[in-house]
Amino acid sequence: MITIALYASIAMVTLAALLNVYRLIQGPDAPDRVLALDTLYINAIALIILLGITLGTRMYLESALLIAVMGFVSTVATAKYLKRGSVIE
Amino acid sequence: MLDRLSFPQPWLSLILFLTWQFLSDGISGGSLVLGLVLAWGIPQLTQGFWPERPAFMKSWRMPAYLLVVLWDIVIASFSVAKLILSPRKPEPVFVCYPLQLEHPLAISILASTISLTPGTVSADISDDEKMLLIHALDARSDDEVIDAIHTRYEKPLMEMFK
Amino acid sequence: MELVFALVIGALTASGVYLLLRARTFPVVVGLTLLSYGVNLFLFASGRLATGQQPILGSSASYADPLPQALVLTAIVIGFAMTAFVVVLSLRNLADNQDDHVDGNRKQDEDSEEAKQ
Amino acid sequence: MNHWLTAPVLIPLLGGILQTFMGYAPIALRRTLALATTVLLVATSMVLLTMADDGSYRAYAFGNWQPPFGIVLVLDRLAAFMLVMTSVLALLAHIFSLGGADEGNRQFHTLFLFQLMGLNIAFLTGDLFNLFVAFEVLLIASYGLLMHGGGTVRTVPGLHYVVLNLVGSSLFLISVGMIYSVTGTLNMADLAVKVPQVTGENALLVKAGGMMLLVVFALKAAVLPLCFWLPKAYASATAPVAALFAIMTKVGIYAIIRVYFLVFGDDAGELANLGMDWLFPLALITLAMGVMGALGADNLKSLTAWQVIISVGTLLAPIALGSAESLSAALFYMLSTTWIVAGLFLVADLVASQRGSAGDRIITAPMMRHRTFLSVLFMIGAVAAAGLPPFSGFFGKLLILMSVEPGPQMAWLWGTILVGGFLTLVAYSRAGSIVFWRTVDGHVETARPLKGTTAVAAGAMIALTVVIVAMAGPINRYTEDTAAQILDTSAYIDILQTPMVGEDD
Amino acid sequence: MSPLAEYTISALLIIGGAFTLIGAIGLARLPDFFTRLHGPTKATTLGVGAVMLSSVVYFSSTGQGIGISEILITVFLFLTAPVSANMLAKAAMHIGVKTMDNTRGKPWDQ
Amino acid sequence: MSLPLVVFLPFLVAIAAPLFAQGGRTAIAIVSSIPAIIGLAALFPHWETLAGGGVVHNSWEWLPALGISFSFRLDGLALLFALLILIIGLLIILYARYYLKKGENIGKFYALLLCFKGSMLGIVLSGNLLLMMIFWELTSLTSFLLISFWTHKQDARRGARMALAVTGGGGLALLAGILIIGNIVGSFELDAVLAAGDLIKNHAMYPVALTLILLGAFTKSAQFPFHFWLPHAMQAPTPVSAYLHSATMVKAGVFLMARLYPALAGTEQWFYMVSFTGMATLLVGAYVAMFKHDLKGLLAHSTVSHLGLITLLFGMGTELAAVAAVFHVINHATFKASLFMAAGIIDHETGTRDMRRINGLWRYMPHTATLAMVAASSMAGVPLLNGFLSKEMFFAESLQLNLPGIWAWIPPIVATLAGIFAVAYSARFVHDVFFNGKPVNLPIYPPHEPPRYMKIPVEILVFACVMVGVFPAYSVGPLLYSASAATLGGEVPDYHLAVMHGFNLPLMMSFAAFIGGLIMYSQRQKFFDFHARFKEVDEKAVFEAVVSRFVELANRFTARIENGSLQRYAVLLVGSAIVVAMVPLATMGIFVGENGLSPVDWPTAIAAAILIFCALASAFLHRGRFTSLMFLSVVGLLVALAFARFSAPDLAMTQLSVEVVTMVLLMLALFYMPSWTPLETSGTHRARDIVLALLAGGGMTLVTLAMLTQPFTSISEFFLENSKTGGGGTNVVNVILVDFRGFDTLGEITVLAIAALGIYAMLKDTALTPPPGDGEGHAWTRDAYPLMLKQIARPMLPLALMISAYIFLRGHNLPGGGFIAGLITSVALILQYIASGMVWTQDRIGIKYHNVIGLGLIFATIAGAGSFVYGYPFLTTTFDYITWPVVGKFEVASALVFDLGVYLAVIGATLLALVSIGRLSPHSAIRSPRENV
Ligand code: NA
Ligand code: NA
Repeated sequence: MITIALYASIAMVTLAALLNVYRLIQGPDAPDRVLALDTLYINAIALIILLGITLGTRMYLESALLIAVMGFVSTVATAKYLKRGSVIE
Repeated sequence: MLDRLSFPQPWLSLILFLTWQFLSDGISGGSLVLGLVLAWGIPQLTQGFWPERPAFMKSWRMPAYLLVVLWDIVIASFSVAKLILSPRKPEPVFVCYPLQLEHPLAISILASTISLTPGTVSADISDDEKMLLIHALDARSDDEVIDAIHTRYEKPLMEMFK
Repeated sequence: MELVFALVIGALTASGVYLLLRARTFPVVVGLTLLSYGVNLFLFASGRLATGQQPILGSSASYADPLPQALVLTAIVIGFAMTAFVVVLSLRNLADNQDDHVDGNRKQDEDSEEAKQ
Repeated sequence: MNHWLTAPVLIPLLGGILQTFMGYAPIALRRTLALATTVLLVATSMVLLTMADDGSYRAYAFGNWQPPFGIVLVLDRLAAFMLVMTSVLALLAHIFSLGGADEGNRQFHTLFLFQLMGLNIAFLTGDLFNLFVAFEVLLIASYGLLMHGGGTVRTVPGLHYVVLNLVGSSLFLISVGMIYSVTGTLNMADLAVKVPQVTGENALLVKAGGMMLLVVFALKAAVLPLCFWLPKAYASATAPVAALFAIMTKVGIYAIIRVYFLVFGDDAGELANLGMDWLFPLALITLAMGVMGALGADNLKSLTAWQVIISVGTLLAPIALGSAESLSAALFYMLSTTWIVAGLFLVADLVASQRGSAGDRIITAPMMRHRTFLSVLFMIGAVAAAGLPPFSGFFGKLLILMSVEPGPQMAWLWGTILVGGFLTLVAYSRAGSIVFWRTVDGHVETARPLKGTTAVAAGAMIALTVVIVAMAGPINRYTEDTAAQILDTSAYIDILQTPMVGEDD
Repeated sequence: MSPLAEYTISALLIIGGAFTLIGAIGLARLPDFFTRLHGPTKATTLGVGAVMLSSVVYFSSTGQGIGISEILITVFLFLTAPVSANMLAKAAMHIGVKTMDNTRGKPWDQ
Repeated sequence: MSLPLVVFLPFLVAIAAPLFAQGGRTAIAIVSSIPAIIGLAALFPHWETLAGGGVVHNSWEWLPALGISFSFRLDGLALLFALLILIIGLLIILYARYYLKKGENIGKFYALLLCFKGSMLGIVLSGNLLLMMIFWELTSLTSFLLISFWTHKQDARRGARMALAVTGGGGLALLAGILIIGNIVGSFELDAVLAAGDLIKNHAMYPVALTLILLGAFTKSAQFPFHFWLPHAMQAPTPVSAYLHSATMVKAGVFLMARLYPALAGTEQWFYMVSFTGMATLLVGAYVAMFKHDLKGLLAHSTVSHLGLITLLFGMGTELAAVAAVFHVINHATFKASLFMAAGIIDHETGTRDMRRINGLWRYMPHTATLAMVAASSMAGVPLLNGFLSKEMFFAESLQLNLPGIWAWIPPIVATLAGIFAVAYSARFVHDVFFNGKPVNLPIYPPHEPPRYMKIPVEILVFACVMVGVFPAYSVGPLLYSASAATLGGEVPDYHLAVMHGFNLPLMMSFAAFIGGLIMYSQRQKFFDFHARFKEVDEKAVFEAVVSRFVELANRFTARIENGSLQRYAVLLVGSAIVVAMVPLATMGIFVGENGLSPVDWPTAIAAAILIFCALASAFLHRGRFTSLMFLSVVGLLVALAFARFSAPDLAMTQLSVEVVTMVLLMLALFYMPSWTPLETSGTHRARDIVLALLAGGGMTLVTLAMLTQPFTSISEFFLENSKTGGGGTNVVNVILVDFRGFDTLGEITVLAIAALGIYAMLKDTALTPPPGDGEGHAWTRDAYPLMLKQIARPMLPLALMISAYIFLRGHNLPGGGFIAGLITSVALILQYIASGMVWTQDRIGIKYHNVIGLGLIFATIAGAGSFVYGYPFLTTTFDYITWPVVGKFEVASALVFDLGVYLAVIGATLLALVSIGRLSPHSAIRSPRENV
C-alpha cells in the first residue's frame, strides 16, 4: 500500500513541479517567476524525502534540509534584488 | 569574565541543545557533551547578532499559541485548497492592520502567523511599525480580517511580550 | 535511463556552448555555468549510474563508484571559484569600458557589421 | 619516501599563506619573506635536479597510499628540468617586481607564490586529475596576476584569457571523464599500463578524450588556432608577470610531453602516437603565425608576446616528431627561449619606463635614457630570440634542425624555421633600430628612474642566454638523458611498485 | 511494520502529494500575483509538512532511528515561508504588478 | 693553443677597450692594436709547418651532440686571410685614430671593430663548419652595428638593416647547406669534409647543399643579384668600409668558396652557378661604378665588380683560375683598402665625397694624390702594379674555358669589357678628383694634407701594391703558393709569377681594355647622358618599402585573424574540440554498449525533461537576463536532484549550496549590468553558433550514451575496501577527499583562496555606478533591510551554525563534510549581509576574511604535515577511537583537522568574494533611512 501511495505522491509532486515550471515560463512578472522557483524548491524537498522513502534510506534528508535553507536564501536574495537592486550593500 | 562564560541567550542555548539531540543519532553521552559545548559556544559566537537583551517573554504561553496556529494552518490549507479548486473567482482585499504590538520580534511573529493562516499574507510593515499591510485572498470585509487576527493572534502575543 | 541522462548532458552542453558564444559578458557567464553543470554531470557519469547505492559504507549492498563523485565535488568547488572570478572580471570590464561587451567598448561586434550589409 | 619532492609545493604554499596573513605588514617585510621563498625554491629545485640526474624515478605517495590509488608526485629528469627552469625565471622576475611592480595591491606576492605552487604541482604530479587541479591553481593565480596593476588595458585581454581557459578546464574534465570511464584509473603510470589494452569502441572513446585533452594542452601552449588569446594578454600584463607567463605556455608543452609520450606513446597499441600527426603541421603554422605577428607588432611587448608563439611552434614541431634527438633538442630550446622571452619582457618594460609617453611602442621618440645599457640587453635578447649565434637560441634551433631525419618533414621544418628566423631577424632589427636609434629632438618627459633591482634582474635574465651557451655541453647532455628517460616508459610504470612507508619490502 | 503505521504513512503521503499539487495548481491558475502567493505559502508548505511526517513515521517504524531532522526541515519551512512571501510581496508592490480587477484596497508604495 | 688565442683575444680586448676611451683616441688605438700584434706573433711560428704543406690544429670538445667543437685549423689559405685581417686591421686602427673626431663614441667603435676582427679570424681559422657558421653570423651582426655606427643617420640605419637582412638571411641558407653537408659526411670537421669531396658531389642532396651554401657565399660577397646591400653599407665610417666592405668581410663569401673548393667544386652545377654569377656581378659592378658621383659609391661598386671577378675565377673550376682568384684576393685587398682610406682622407679634408664638387685636389694634397693614383692604377690593371698581375692571369684563364662554339667567346669578351669599365672608373677616380679644374663649393676650403700618421697606412698598402707588382715571386710568392695549395687540396699547378709573360693574347686584352677605358672616360658625358635616361633605383628605398609593405601586410593579416573578438576565439576553441573528437567518434556512430539501456522511470524522466527545457530556455531566452537566471536556478536545483537520484548525496548538497552562492553572485553583478542583452549577432553567426552548440551537445550525448552502457572496472574497489579500515570513515567520498586524494582537496581550497584574493585585489579600486532603478524604470525601494527578514534571519545564524557543525562532524561517516558545512555557514552569514547590510554585519563579525582563508590553508597544511613527524608522507592521516567517561567512545581523526581547514577556507573565500562585490555598492557606507537596528 505504501508503495502505491508513494508512487501517487511522487506523481502528484512531479505534476506540481510541471505546473510550477509553467508559471516560471508564463510569468508574467519577475515576482511570479521567483515565486514559481521558490515553490519548485519546496517541491524538490518533497521529492527528496519521497526518494528517501522509496530507497529506504535516510541519506538524503540532509539534502532536503539544505534545499530548505538554500531555497530560502535564494528567494530572499532574488526578491531583494528585484526591489532594491543591490543584494548585499 | 563571568559574562563571557555564561549563556547569554538561555532560550537559544536550550533550543540548540535540544536540536542537537534531535540531529544526533539518539541521545548519548557524546551527544550531550557536544550539545552542551555547542549550546554554549554558538550563542557566544553569535552574540553580536542579537543586539537587544532577550525581551521578557512569558514563554509558557508559547506552546498553546503554536498549537492554535498549527491548527489554523491545517484549516487554512483546506480552505485555500477549496478556493483553488473551485471555479469561483476569489475576492481579494488589501487590509491595513493597525498594530498594537511594539517589539519588532513580536511584530515579525505576528506577521508570520498571518501569512501561515487562513487566506492572508503579510505583504508589508510600515516604516513606523504601526501598520501591517495584509493581502487577504477571499474576504468579505476588512474588519472581519482585522478582528480575527487581533483576537486570535495579536492578543496572545501581547500577553507574551509584556 | 542512460539515454535520458545523456540527453540532459547534451542539452546542458548545447545551451552552454550557445551562450558562451554570445557577445555580452553576462550570457557568457551563464553559459559557462550551464557548461560546467553539463561537464560535472558527465564526469559523474563516468562512474556509471546507480540508484540507491550511495557510497556510504553499510548503507546499501553495493556502492556507486565514489571516485567520480569526489572528482566532481572538487570540480564543483573549483568551478565556483572560477565563476566568481569571471563574474567579477565582467564587472571590472563594465567599469573600465562602460560596456559589457566581451571585447570591451565595442558598440557593435564584427557580426553586426555584416548584418547591416 | 623522499620528502624533498614536496618542497616545491609546500614552500610556495607556506610562503603564500604567510603573505595572506601579512596583508597589512610593511612592504619591506612582505618583500623579504616573499623573496626568501623564491630563493628557497631555486635552491630546492637545484637539489631535486641533482637527485633526478641519477636517472631514476622517485615517487612520493601522498597519504602513504599506494599508486594508482593515491596521488603521487613523480620526480624525473624532465620534472626537475622544468622546476629549475621555472624557479630561476621566477626568482629573477620576482626581483624585478621589487622595483615597484609589486605595489598597487597587496596580493601580488601571494598570487605570485601560489602561481609557482601550481606550476610546480603540474610538473611533479603523476596523476591526471591532479594535473587538472594544478592547472586550476596556476590559472586562477595567473588570472589574478594578469589583472595586477592599475589601468584598464588588461581587462578585456584578461577576460578573454579567463573565459577561454574556463572552457579549456571544461574540456579537460570531459577528457578525464572519457578516459576514466574506460580505463577506470587516473594515475598516469597506471594509464600507461591500461591504455594499450584498450580496444574497439572503448579505444574510440579514449581517443576522443585524448584528442580533446590535446586541445586543452594546445590551448595552454597557444598552438594555432588557439593562440590568439595570448598576444594581447601577455603584452598588457605587468612586466614581471609577463616574464613569469613565459613559463605558462611551456606548461602546456610539458603536459603534452608527459601525457602523450607516457600514455599515448609508441607502445600504446591502437592509441599509439595519438594526435602527433595533427601536431606537426599545426606547430609549423603556429610558427608562421607567430612570425607574422612579430613582423606586424607595434610595440616591444607585443613583439615579445608573438615571440612566445614562435617558440611554441618551434618547440612543438620536434616534439611531434618524437625521436630522442628531437625531444632533447626541444628541451634545450625550451630552456633557452623561455628565459630569453622573459628577459625581453623585462627589457621592454625598462625601455618603456625610459621613453616617457612613447613607452615601448615602435615609433620615433626623443632619445631614451640609459640607451646603451638597454640597447645592449635588447640586442642580446633579440639575437638570441631570432636564433642567431652566438647566443643560446642559435644552439637550440641548430639542435632542432639537426634532429630531423631527412624527408619531407625535414624540408618543412627547416624551411619554416629558417625562413621564420630570417623574418624574425627583420622584425627585431626594424623594431630595435626604430626604438633605440631613430630619435627626434626633445627630451623624455615623465621618465622614471631606472632602479637597480630592475636593471639587475633584467640584465641577469638576459645574461642567462650566455650561461646556457657556456654550459651548453652539460645542458645538452642532460636533455639527451631526459629524452631517453621520457621514451623509456617502462621505467615510469615501475613507480606503481613504489614501497609505502611501513610496508615490508 | 504495523498496519496502523502503514495507513498513517500512506495517508500522509497522499495528503502531502495532494496539497503540493493543489498549491501548484493555485500558482498556475489564480489570476494575479497576490492571489497566487497564497498557494505555495499555505498549501505547499502543508503538503511538504505531510510528506515529512510520513517520512518520520516511516523511518521510526522501520527502526532506522527516530528521524527528527524532518521536523527540523518542517519547522524551518514554516519559519521562512512567511518571510519569503513578505519579500516577494514587497518586490511585487515595488514593480507594481497588476492586481485582479475586483481587488479592494491598494498595495503600498515602496 | 695559439689559434684560439688569435681568435678570442680581440673579443677579450673588445670588452676592455671602452674602458680606455677615457684615455683618448691614442690610448684606445694602442690597446686595440694589441690583439693584432699578438696574433701576428702567434701565427709566425707556424709558418714553417704551413710552408711544408702542413696544417695546424687546435681543438677541444664543446657540444658533441651538435658536432660543434672548438676546433681551429690553420693552413695556407687560412694564414693568407688571417694575415690580411690582422695587418689591414692594424692599419685601420691607426687610420681610425685620426679619422674619428673627438667626442665620438670611440669606445663603442673600437670594441665593435675588435669584435668584428675576432669574428672574421674565427671564420678563417675554424676547423669546424658549425663553429665557422657562428663566426659567420657574428660578422653580419658586428657589421650591422658598425654600418649603423652613426645611429642618428637614417641612411646608416637603413643600410645597416639591409646588410643584416641580406647577409644574415644568406647565413641561414648557409647554415642549412652546412647541415646537409654535415649530414652527408657525418662530421662538421673541416678535415673530414674536405676529404669527402667525392662523397658529397655524388650525393643526391648535393645540388641542394651547394645552392644553399652558395646563397650564403654570394650574399656575403655581394654577388649579383644580392650585391645591392654593399654600396649602402658605405654609410659606415670609412675605416669600416675599408676594412669590412672591401678587404675582409665581403671576402668571407669568397673565402668560403675557396675553403670548400675541394669539397664542392668541379661539377657542372658549380661551374654554371658560380661563374655566371661572377660574370654578371663583374659587369654590373663595373658598369655602375662608372656613374657614381659618390667617391665611396664608385669604390663600392668597383668592389662588387672585383668580387665578381674573383667569384668568376673560382667558378671556372680550373686550378690556375683558383690560384688567380686567391692572388686577386690579396691584390684587391691592398689597393682597395688604400683607395678607401684615401677617399676617407679626401672626405675628411673636404667635407664631401661628391666628385662633382671635388676637383683639382692635386694642388692641395699632392702626397695623398700620389698614393691614390698609384692604387687606382693598380685597380685599373696598370703594369708593374699588383692588380695587373692577377688581372693578366684572369684574362688568360678566360681564354682557357672549353665552352662549346660561340659560347667560348663570351668569357674573354666579358673580361675585356669589364677591364674597359675598370680603366674608365679608375681614370675617373684619378682625373675627376685630383684634376679637372677647381673645387666647387667645398664645405671645407681650402683642403689640406691630413695628419702625417693618417697617411702611413695608405703608404704601407701602396708600397705593398708596388712590391707585389714588381717582385711578385719574392714578396708574395710563398704565401700565395701555400694558400693555393691549401685551396686546391695540395695539388698546385705550375704557374709563374713574373712582371711580364711576353706579348700574348692576355696582354693584348689588357691593352685593349686600357685604350677602351681611356676612350670611354674621355667620352664619359655621352655615357652619363645615356645612363641618365634610366631611373636610378635606390635599393635602400626599395628595401625599406618592401619591409614596410611586409610589416603592413603582416599587421593587417594579424589584425584580421587576431581581431580581438572573444566570440571568434571561443568558436575556434569549441570548434577544435568538436573536430578532433568527431574524427574518432564518427566511426562509432550511435553506440549502445554491452550493458544496454536500463528502464526509464517517469518521475526522473519528467524531471529530466524540465531540466532540458529550462537549460534550453535559459539559452534561448537569454536576452532577458533575469528570466534566464531563473531558468538557470531551476537547472542548478535539478542537477542537485540528479546527483541525489543517482546515489551522490554529497554532491547534491555541494551543488545546492554552490548554486545558491552563485545565484547571489550573479545577482550582485547583474545589479550593475543592463538587464537586457541587445541583439547584435547576425543571423548567419547565430546559425553558426547553433550548429556548433548542437554538434557539441549531440556529441556529448553520444559519448555519454556510449560510456554509460559499457561495462568497466575501476580503482574504486580499493577505496571502498580501505575507506573504513585505512581512512577511518564510512563516507567513502569524504575519505577520498580528505585522505586518499587529500592533495587534490588542498589544491582545490587553494584555488578558492586565490580566487577570493584575486577578486578582492581586482575590485580594490574599481568604481561602478549603479543604475538608479531597475530595467523597467522603477526606482529602487528605500527599504534596504525589511523588518521581518531581519528578525527571522538573526535566529537563523545560530541554527545554521549548529547545522554546519552537524554536517561537518558527520562528514567522515555520512554525507557532509567541511565543504558543505563551510558553504552552509557562508550562506547563513550571507543571509545576515542581505538582511542587515554590510556595515551592521561586518561590525559583528569583526574578523578579516583574509585571515580566515589563511587559517584554513594553515590548518589543512599542518594536518597534512603532521605525518612528517612520524616519517610518513605528507597528508598521511591517522585516527583512533578514544573512550572518555560520560562521552563514551568516539573517533579522533587527523583528517578532521584537514577538513576544518577546508571549512575555514571555504567560509573565508566565499565571503571575501561576495563582500568585495558588495562593497562596490554605494549604499554600503551609508545607513539606509529605514534601517533601525
Ligand atoms: Na521559501
Ligand atoms: Na670631380
